[in-house]
Amino acid sequence: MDPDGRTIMTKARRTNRALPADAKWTAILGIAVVGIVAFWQLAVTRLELVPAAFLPPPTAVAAAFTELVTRAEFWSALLFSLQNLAIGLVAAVVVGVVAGLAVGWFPVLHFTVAPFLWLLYSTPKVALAPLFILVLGLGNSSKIALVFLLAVFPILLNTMEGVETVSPSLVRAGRVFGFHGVALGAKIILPSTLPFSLAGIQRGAALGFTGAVLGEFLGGAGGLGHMLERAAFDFRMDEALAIVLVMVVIANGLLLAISGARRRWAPWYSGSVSAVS
Amino acid sequence: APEPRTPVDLGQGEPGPAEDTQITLAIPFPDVTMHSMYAVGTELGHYAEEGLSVEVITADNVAAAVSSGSADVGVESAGSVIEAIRGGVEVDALSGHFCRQNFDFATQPGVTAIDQLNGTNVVLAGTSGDPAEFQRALALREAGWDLDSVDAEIVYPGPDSATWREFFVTDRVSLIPFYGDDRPALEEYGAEIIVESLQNWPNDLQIAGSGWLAENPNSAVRFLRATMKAAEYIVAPGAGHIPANKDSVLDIYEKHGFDVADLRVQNGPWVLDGHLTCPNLYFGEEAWNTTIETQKLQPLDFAAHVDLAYLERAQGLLGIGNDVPSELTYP
Amino acid sequence: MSASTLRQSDVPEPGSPDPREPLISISNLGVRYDGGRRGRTVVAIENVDLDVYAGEFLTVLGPSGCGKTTMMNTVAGIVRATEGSVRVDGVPVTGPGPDRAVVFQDYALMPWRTVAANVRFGMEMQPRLRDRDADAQVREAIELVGLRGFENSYPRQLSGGMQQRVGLARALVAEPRIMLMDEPLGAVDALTREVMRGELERIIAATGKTVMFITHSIEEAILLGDRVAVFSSHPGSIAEVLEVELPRPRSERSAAADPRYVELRNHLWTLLETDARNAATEIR
Amino acid sequence: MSASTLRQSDVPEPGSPDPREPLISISNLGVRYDGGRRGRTVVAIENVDLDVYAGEFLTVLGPSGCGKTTMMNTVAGIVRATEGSVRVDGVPVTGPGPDRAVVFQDYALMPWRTVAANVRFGMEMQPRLRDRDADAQVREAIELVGLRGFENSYPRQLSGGMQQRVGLARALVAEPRIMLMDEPLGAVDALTREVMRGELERIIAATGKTVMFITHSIEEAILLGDRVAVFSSHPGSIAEVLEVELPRPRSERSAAADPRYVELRNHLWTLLETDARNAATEIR
Amino acid sequence: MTTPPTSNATGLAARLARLDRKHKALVFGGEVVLFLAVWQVVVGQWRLVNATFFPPPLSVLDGLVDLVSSGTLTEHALTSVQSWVTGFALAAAIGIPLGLLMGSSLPVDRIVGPLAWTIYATPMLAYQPLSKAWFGFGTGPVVFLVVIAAVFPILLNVSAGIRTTNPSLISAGRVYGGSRFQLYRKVLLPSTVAFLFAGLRQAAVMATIGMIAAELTGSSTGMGALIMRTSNTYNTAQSFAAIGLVVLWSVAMTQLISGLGRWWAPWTRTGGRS
Ligand SMILES: Nc1ncnc2c1ncn2[C@@H]1O[C@H](COP(=O)(O)OP(=O)(O)OP(=O)(O)O)[C@@H](O)[C@H]1O
Ligand SMILES: Nc1ncnc2c1ncn2[C@@H]1O[C@H](COP(=O)(O)OP(=O)(O)OP(=O)(O)O)[C@@H](O)[C@H]1O
Ligand SMILES: [Mg+2]
Ligand SMILES: [Mg+2]
Repeated sequence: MDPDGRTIMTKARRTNRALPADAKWTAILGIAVVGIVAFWQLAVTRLELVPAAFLPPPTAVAAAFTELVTRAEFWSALLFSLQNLAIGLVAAVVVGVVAGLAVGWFPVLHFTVAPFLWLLYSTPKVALAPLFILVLGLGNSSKIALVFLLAVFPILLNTMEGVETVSPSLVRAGRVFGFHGVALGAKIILPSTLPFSLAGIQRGAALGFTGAVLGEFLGGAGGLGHMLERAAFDFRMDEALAIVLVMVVIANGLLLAISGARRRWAPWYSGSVSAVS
Repeated sequence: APEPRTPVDLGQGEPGPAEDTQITLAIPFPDVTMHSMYAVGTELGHYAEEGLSVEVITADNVAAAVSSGSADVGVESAGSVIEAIRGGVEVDALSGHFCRQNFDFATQPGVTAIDQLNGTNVVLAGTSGDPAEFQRALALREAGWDLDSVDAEIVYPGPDSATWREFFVTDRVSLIPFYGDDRPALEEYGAEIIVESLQNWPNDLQIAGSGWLAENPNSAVRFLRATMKAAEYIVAPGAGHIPANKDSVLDIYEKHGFDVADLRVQNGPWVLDGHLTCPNLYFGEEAWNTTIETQKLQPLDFAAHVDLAYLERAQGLLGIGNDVPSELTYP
Repeated sequence: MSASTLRQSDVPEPGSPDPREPLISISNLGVRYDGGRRGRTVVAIENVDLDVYAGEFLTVLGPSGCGKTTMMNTVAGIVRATEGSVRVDGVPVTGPGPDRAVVFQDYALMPWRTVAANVRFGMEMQPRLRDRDADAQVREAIELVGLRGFENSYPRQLSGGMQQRVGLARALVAEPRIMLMDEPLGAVDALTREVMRGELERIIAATGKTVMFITHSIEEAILLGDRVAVFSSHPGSIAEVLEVELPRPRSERSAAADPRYVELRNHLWTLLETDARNAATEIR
Repeated sequence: MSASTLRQSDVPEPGSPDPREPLISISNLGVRYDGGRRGRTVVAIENVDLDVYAGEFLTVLGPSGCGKTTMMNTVAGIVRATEGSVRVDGVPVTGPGPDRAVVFQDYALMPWRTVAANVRFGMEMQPRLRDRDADAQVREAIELVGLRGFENSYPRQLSGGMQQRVGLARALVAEPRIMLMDEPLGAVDALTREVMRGELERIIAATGKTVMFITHSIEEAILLGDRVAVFSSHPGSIAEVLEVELPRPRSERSAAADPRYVELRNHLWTLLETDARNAATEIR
Repeated sequence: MTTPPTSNATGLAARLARLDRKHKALVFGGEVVLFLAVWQVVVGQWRLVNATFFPPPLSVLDGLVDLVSSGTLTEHALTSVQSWVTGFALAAAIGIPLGLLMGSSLPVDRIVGPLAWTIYATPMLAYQPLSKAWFGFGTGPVVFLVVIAAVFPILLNVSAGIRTTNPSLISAGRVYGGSRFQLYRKVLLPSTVAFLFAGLRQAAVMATIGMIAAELTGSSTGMGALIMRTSNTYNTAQSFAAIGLVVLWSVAMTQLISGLGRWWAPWTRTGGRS
């Protein structure tokens, strides 16, 4: 007998696992997180594994965080970043999905454009920063552009790969019942690809947020990235970490929101889609 | 030889009427001394008197920000400006910004000879390729600390001296340059202060987009005049004297979001870094050539690329000349 | 043996269509697929001649991979003929059209649409149908296939047989003259199959469509068809067309006792046996 | 009707097993799956009693979802009984064992292994078999199922029927006493099915295994089985066990003429009809 | 009418679809040449963009020649390759076993999973100061960031691969006498190979990005440092040459991994497009 093998089997069978057990796991996860935070505190203050200047203990970060959220400056910076993120993301989603559908669907585009997309995707965009400033300036447009640029590739490439999985029989059904051109795209290709696009959007959103921060590092005078830069510049690591914490919360919030959207809008899709990262 | 530039004609007497101009000014990093003149100029109303309002932003690449029009005026190190101009980036050197630089270095406690640096990490600048690195190496060599003679790794911990200081006090690096505000922490740590000198260096320049300058000659002159007034307000009175405006300047910094608690308790003469600034924002051919020489740049003809008319006009309006800065030494 | 001949019957049955005016006329049809993995060309069907008459229920029987689906798809207009032609009412087929609807072997339902929305899909692109009371028509079709109460279910919540009925309803609301059905009962278990076969007969009788119905099963071909077209493989073409003279409604149990059924069944077995043996040892 | 009674036969046929010493003895078996989507507990089977005798070919017939696979998996030892017990040779089953091999409905071949390597999988983890000449045995099994020449093909290069035969060969090299076969012909078309059925009969006869064989098809249950166990659903349990007295080898065509075949068939139809009708309108 | 998606379609698309690897590479090569030519004309000839910030390909080539002939490139490239390979190997060494564990053990999945996603979603720059505090300067922090960047795609893909292993295969493995270890070796691992290589491919791209991000500050050698130094001194031709080499490296590594995947797991080769 192999009781463990059995767990593997039943678990693999049902990827959407049961809900009541969730409470238990959430509790265990909570305990794990508390454990990690406690270890962090001890490691810095007692064991002195790392100097507090580089990694302030959680208590210091928490203090910085509570101080941070009372500042009006923080909220306006957050709003500033989120605005750019929202605009850039919407653009990335629209362009990524539409272009992804087109490139995935039309073999001519697929063979001519796709390799370039992969090439562009693997270019370290950080290195092209001056080019950005030159072309787009330091206003919101360069930040939005960076959000867009970092977010669009996962979305586009995932959508593109998703299109390849569209069932040919659904396409045939669409054509038999009179759909062609844009209608076919809207009614068959897009919904079929949606789970893949959403997986891409999930990754794109997290990367896009990095893009917004990066854009604020490039220049300007607003946003969380700018606050982080100032904190890092004075080596106030507690505040810097508190800002990073906010960023992590936002990135994970986006992740959660999108997987919620995925469950809601693409409930028919239960399998796992691996996202291009 | 290339043709010298013909200076712009800025007329005589008062510049044209105030134009209600908004100036975006780019600095390379959000440091209190970088902000200083502009914060003071704004708070004391010097810019408003000229019909100007100045907004300070940071830019990863100031030359690109200025040449793209994202910023009207920028502060950039002299060497970078020369290279940018050589590369055809459309910026003009407007004036000096800091006319001196302090070359102060600390080593780990007990490190008093150059060969003790063997096999350690040393900091000369925040990022690779920062022109200050050459000047600092030169200053160290002149003081008998020739880094080329030892096997020390030069590392770049990031742009600000606060970071260098933290690496230093946690014994990650054995030698750092430092500024006035780092001194108390270093003394408490027991660091050896091996070199302390103040030299006349064309540290940073103010640059402006060529297009902007041609369109706003009056505003450029007015901007320089207001900035000089602000510089005058914070500039160091000389060795041994505490700046008279210390408290009001620190109030201004605080109002601009900087933490000045450490500076308030400092009582040195250089607390405001005023010794780095010349009230006439000096810039000239000598500074240009010094930069090319010390940074081992390819020669570039000053007269063909720089028009000092704006600076000299603003200096003239205040009744001061474009004099080479006087030698200042630490007490 | 020449194709499209009616065997065992010279006198058209009462109500049987006029043999001189076929609704679908396939002549000398050939389809090549080129450019598989290594650019290899596959001749899927060749020299197919077949006529289908208005109001007729024609079943197409043949082993796996012989080209049945390919032939049906050329009639539907979703695969292009590389040789010969398909005409519907004398007009050559150049693409899909509202006169022909398909019930797919794998259902081809949109997983993101409910049953009702899937059925509505059949009429969404047809201006002439859209203006009418779409909801009423959809409801009616769903009722006809016996899915009342499941309007808001998603396909994944239905059994295979139910999904196939959704596909049928979708084809019905398109109001085609011709229904092309590709092994609609292929994925259903034998017990459910019998039940669905009866329902299909009833629905088609109620709507009077012309049907081309593909199947793997000899029993099904006989029980459902007015005529049975038998495909042979390598390359696919029509081996024989047989008339089924059993009275309707037919059920497997009642038919089994009829000597004509048994004879027809044995004949079809003999026809297919060789092909079946080949198919069993051949790489797909 | 009590389960595991032999109907229409009091005198054991020559060569039929001794009813007093079953090889597999399932008694009062119940399986619950808990924690489905919303933690709902599914009672898959309940009160199942069934004996299988050494050397016997038992077919299990029942509608979709009634619990046939569940029962077989408890015998195989990959699903645990929540009630009652399964004994093989009097020893309670607690997990998989080398005396039982399974032919899976979905083949369960390793896509990364060639045919030969897949077959070898059946023996490579059994110490008692490893010492023998593995290659020769694998070759022999492949030959037995008629796949000579395909040793180095990958599963995806084979048709469904061929893949199923690889699964069969894999089970054979494991040298089990009991073969558990879960709808092995479910995915094969009707024509190929007939061919494979014959081969299966031949192979089993040649190796003398005890077989439990699940099917959806009444014909298949009769044609293959020494006895037929009929499942009913909600919750799954054995409704009846029938003895099949037709002479072997049996073929669909020859059997159809035998009145005993027709009678058995009709009886099974009647047994299943209600379940089939329910299944057709029920959410899976 | 749109072209039907059946493969009996004709025209350019179908012809392209039928090209073999070599010809596809040729088509792509042609496109790259065309792209470079347009870039050269737009920047070098028409001067639509300031060449200091966006040097034309021929200047970049000059820059490359300078870098090579002065010998600087070798030193930087070697350092980077060393950090990349070390970091990538470590990421694989951590990511694969942990992914396997995550895929096959519910508790590990439930605890490591959310933490992994959180760390994955955290912007890389948050780790910068920490990495230097722990590993000092030189290649230490670079390797650290490469690991951080590359480990999650591997980890998450491998665990997804394990979790989606066909349950029938696991049953088959158990029925034929597989012990727990044998199940891993003979069933779970092989069926995860396709996912593993997908993860490794993504990780190769991420590792490169992580490497550059780490090298931009810190030590004086490495491609990131080279990019930083050359762009700080307005040697943009050289800096673009360095960027180009980094991109080339990233593409070469993904291709290498794809090739390895095809060689190792021939059964995962898919037909049709891509
Ligand atoms: N898109 C395609 N590209 C290449 N070859 C194809 C394509 N579609 C079908 N074929 C080939 O054409 C032949 C006929 O296929 P088709 O699907 O028409 O057979 P079928 O009679 O419907 O089989 P089945 O009963 O299994 O559905 C087969 O050999 C098949 O492999
Ligand atoms: N792992 C599982 N978890 C929960 N419910 C299950 C599981 N496996 C099977 N069931 C349920 O148990 C019942 C019996 O399933 P089982 O697979 O044994 O039926 P079956 O007779 O083999 O059906 P089929 O003929 O369709 O293969 C069904 O209602 C099914 O939904
Ligand atoms: Mg077909
Ligand atoms: Mg089953």
